[in-house]
Amino acid sequence: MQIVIENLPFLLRGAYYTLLITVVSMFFGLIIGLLTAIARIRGNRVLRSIARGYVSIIRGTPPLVQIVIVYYGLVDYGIEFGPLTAAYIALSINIGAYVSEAFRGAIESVPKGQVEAALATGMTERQAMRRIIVPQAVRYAIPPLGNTFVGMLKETSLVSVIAVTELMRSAELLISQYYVYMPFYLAIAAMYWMMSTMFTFALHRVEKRLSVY
Amino acid sequence: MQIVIENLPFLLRGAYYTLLITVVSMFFGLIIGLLTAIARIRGNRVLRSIARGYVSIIRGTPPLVQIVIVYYGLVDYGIEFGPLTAAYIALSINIGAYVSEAFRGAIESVPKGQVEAALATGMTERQAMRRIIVPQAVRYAIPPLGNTFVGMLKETSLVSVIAVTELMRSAELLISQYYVYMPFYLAIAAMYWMMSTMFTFALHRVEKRLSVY
Amino acid sequence: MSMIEMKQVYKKFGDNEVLKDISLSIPAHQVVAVIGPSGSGKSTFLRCINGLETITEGSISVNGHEIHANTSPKALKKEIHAIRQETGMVFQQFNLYPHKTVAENVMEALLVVKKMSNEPAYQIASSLLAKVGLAEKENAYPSQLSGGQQQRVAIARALAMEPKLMLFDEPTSALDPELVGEVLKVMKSLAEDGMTMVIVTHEMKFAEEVADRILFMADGFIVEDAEPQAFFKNPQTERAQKFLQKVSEF
Amino acid sequence: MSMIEMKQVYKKFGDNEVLKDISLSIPAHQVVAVIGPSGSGKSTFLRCINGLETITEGSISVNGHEIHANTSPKALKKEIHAIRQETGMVFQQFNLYPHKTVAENVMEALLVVKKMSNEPAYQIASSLLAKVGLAEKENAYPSQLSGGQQQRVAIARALAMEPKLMLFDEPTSALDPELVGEVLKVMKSLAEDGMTMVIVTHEMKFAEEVADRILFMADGFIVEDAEPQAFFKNPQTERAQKFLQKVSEF
Amino acid sequence: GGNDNANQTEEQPSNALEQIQEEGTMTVGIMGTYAPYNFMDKNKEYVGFDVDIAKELAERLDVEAEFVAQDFSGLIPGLQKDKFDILVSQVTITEDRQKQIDFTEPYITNEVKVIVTESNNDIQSVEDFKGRTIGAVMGTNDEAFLRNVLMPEVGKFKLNTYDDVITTLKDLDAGRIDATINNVYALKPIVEENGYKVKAVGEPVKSDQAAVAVKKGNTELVEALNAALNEMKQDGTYEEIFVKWFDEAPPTE
Ligand SMILES: Nc1ncnc2c1ncn2[C@@H]1O[C@H](COP(=O)(O)OP(=O)(O)OP(=O)(O)O)[C@@H](O)[C@H]1O
Ligand SMILES: Nc1ncnc2c1ncn2[C@@H]1O[C@H](COP(=O)(O)OP(=O)(O)OP(=O)(O)O)[C@@H](O)[C@H]1O
Ligand SMILES: [Mg+2]
Ligand SMILES: [Mg+2]
Repeated sequence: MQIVIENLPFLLRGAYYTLLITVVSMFFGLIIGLLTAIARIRGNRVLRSIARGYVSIIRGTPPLVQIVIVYYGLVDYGIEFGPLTAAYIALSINIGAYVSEAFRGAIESVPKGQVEAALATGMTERQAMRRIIVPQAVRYAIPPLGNTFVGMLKETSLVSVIAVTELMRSAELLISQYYVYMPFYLAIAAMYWMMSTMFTFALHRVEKRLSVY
Repeated sequence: MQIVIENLPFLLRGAYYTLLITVVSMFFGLIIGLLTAIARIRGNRVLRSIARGYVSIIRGTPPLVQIVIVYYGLVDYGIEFGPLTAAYIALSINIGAYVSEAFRGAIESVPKGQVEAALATGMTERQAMRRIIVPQAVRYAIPPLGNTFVGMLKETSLVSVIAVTELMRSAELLISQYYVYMPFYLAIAAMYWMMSTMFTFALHRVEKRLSVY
Repeated sequence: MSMIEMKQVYKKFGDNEVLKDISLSIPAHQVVAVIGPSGSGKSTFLRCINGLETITEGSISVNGHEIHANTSPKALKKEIHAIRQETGMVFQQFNLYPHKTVAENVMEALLVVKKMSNEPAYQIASSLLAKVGLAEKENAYPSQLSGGQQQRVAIARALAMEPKLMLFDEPTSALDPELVGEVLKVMKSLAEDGMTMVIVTHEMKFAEEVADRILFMADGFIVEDAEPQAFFKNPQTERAQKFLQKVSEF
Repeated sequence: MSMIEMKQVYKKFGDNEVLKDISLSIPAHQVVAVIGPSGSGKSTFLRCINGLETITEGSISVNGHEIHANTSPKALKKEIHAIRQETGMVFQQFNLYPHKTVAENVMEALLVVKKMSNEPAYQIASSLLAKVGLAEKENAYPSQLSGGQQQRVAIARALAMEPKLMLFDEPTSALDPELVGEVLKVMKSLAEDGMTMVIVTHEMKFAEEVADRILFMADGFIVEDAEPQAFFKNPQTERAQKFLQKVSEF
Repeated sequence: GGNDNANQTEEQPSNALEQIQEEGTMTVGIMGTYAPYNFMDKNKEYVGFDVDIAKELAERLDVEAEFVAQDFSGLIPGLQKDKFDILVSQVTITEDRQKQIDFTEPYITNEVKVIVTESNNDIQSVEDFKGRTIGAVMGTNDEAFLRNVLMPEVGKFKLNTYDDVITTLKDLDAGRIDATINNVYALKPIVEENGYKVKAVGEPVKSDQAAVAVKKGNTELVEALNAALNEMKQDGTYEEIFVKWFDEAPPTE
């Protein structure tokens, strides 16, 4: 316990990176995911195949490999990022695939009559999508997005492979210093749990507010 | 390429463990998750709180820590498992939390009229649950369960911490032996992707078959 | 002996009082039609009878099984279970089990509640399906049937438990107009066979022709309780007059 | 000039031929009621008119905008867009936007399609809501309204674009019987104002009273096309006779 | 990374050594979790035998050492993709690795011995491994050695692999494995800290030579590093560092 308290600032710094990477990747992942979902539902054949391939490959392969490829693999093509940037890019692309599935499900659960009503008043498909479908889908999408976000919180630990000291890695550094692991593991478990609980709670409130209607 | 082919048997052995652990943990996770979901929906106050706490803690903390606690932490209390057994236990408990959310969503999407119809014919709540609700919920639950399963396929890599050489670890062993990483990473990415694609495909067929009605 | 006996029944949802001071007695073999505006408490009235809703005050007895507002949860469970064994219910939305065939829908309660074995349960299902005119649909799934056919299966399913009382909650209002007749015909024949029935309906002509008694509900009260002839020709309250006029407007 | 002109229209879903050889002409200001059994193709007929379904053969022209079965996708899109600008549609399930208030529902197309600014769009919405008797519900959400109120909002929403033609697909069949009247009243007043209307309905009395012309559909064909008086008193085909009998059975 | 703008500079330095010296910093890749070689101290600074060696090397090249710690799996690609200039993280010299990277002369020889619990007298050497359960830290040479060399030699035994030495020893202490082999230097602080009742027995199983790893083809850098290492050994600095971390004098060669 004592050692945990002594090293709290160090752990908190790790938690900060974990949160930072999660939030930034989630932000871009949301954009990528929404576009992908729309491409899959409304896109032409080519777009649909690309979107499907993207989702299948990203969800089917380990994020660690994706991170390594973005950070190290792209160097051969003259594309080089700093570790944090690489983490954002790799994880945004990763999250995007999951987000797109969440949005796709959500968009498909908006009753078909809603598009038809919009089309019947003269809106184009694109206008109906933007004004009528997506705003409703966002609400349906919140629970699965919450899952994705909470999952990502823990998945960020993979970026330690590219020299970002997030929460998990902080604990490992301390463990190898003190040769005891349980207090540190319990401490970071508690921190992860607090972060996800806080987040879940916040999301719950957003969901409540969105369901005034 | 050459090196990958040379070491294919070794990688396949890793893939075998990945698949084995995933399937076994998924099996027990399904049982745990179903019971938890029922506890959350139909249980009394105490059961509901326990179930909610379980889901919150397990989903909120890193699986790595869970694995470590099951394997190392319990030894202090005289409870000892082999590495594979510990992996099964930790991951089943982990999966169970996700599965329970999938089932809960699925059970809640079975129209309320279905229970009422069953109750009105004289069934008890339990009978209605078992005969009417759960069989229908299973179908709704398939897509989110597919996600959980595919995610677990990659999450198994964490069990390398307790001396199980699954696919990711096999690659890392080879990488540290040969000091080349790309061919191995690409090879295991392909293997993970094949496993999840095969699985997704199989699930799709099950879903189709279940929707005869 | 009366089949249903209600004494000063009140039902609240939170602060919302939905049933107010309902007292009545329905003798066996009577066919009662419950009509009234939307939200007046008709469904709730029906659902209190077989315990799908628990009452807040008063008492209900069904064929001798009595529920009070303050019955202990355990005893309540037992009484409700007993009531449901003798009561069949048919819902507006049919609520057939989509994952089971038509025959399985009818057999289900026999297998699970009565613990019958397959063969005799099937015999019962088969003859009931013939009775509602669906002998040849035994192996179809509900999704393959028209609404009218689905509702007839729902009736057969309720009849399988040999109920002494049948409750209907707007059994035809989710149906295409052309299909309404086939369901009403089945209900009429049940009435002729002497089944005790409580029917919430908007089919005024059917109520007038088939029911022995009309309950008109508004705002949670039973506002009128009369014979069909009397009610439709000569409604006593302004509320009922207004309702009947609106319904027949076009 | 006729508002709608259909020539040998066919519509298939896969192998299922749902509309067969439909040819007709509907002049401006005519009120047409479409009736017929379930699955006969009434909704499909209506949806082909404003391009929610594309026809398989033949041609449709609405107020001069013409669609052929073989119109190129690009031209089709343009024509359908033009048709929809001049056509309002009201659905059985209302399909109001649940995340927008009543006023916003009515304003939406004005803002998005006509690119109006907020103020004038609100003026239009406001006066239309007054017209359908819902002036005081402007800021409510659809979920806070009764079915009849929701359907009147849907009508106001369709009217906002100042359509020359209104299509109604069973606008009252999801409503409580007591609420049907208020919607029919609004429709009647539209008819009296000279709006061209095509109404799929099961309200025979309404059809008889308000429509100038009855189309009876069965099996994808228009089996009868007559004046209401003639049709209801004296249906020519056996199919129509059977239908009318069933619908009036109780 | 150390060479971030390597590709962009107009007059490219002709080799890695010049480039490092031009920049004035040398980026050193370490695991950061391997005491007493390289790990983080209470001040959150990287310390250890490897770290001191690297600092000393940097000083002799007239540059600053900048340490980047990351998971072992990231070290190799990092070196190859110029994210690091050198690795000083107990990288042992093997034939396979020599095909991919260049090594300096070894700067330490680690003896690997059989480790058992204090009460265990059944296992005296690797010859006794047959049929037992043996632990090793995965990804290390020890594991490869056990699997590829020893197993065929002494007969089949069960191999459990671990993420780090701590957990390996914990399992040994708990009796889940019968023995492990390990670098004796690495073992010492862990055993002392946790009070594990274990001991090293018999002759060294093997000895591994660790060297500074450099990207393939950087001959000038390797030579400069070799020169610096030699100097350190000559003037006593090396011995000083060795004694500081291992409490004993380096073995004479
Ligand atoms: N489960 C519930 N929780 C809260 N309020 C309810 C519930 N069920 C019904 N109510 C309310 O009770 C009142 C009566 O509802 P009920 O469904 O009994 O009316 P009804 O006469 O059957 O109407 P309808 O003709 O529309 O079916 C309504 O105000 C309704 O909102
Ligand atoms: N999108 C579709 N895909 C395939 N078949 C369809 C589709 N829409 C309608 N159909 C089929 O076309 C036929 C006519 O349907 P339609 O909805 O036009 O009938 P309707 O006369 O409006 O019936 P109802 O009174 O039940 O609304 C039916 O057999 C129906 O199953
Ligand atoms: Mg009701
Ligand atoms: Mg229709």
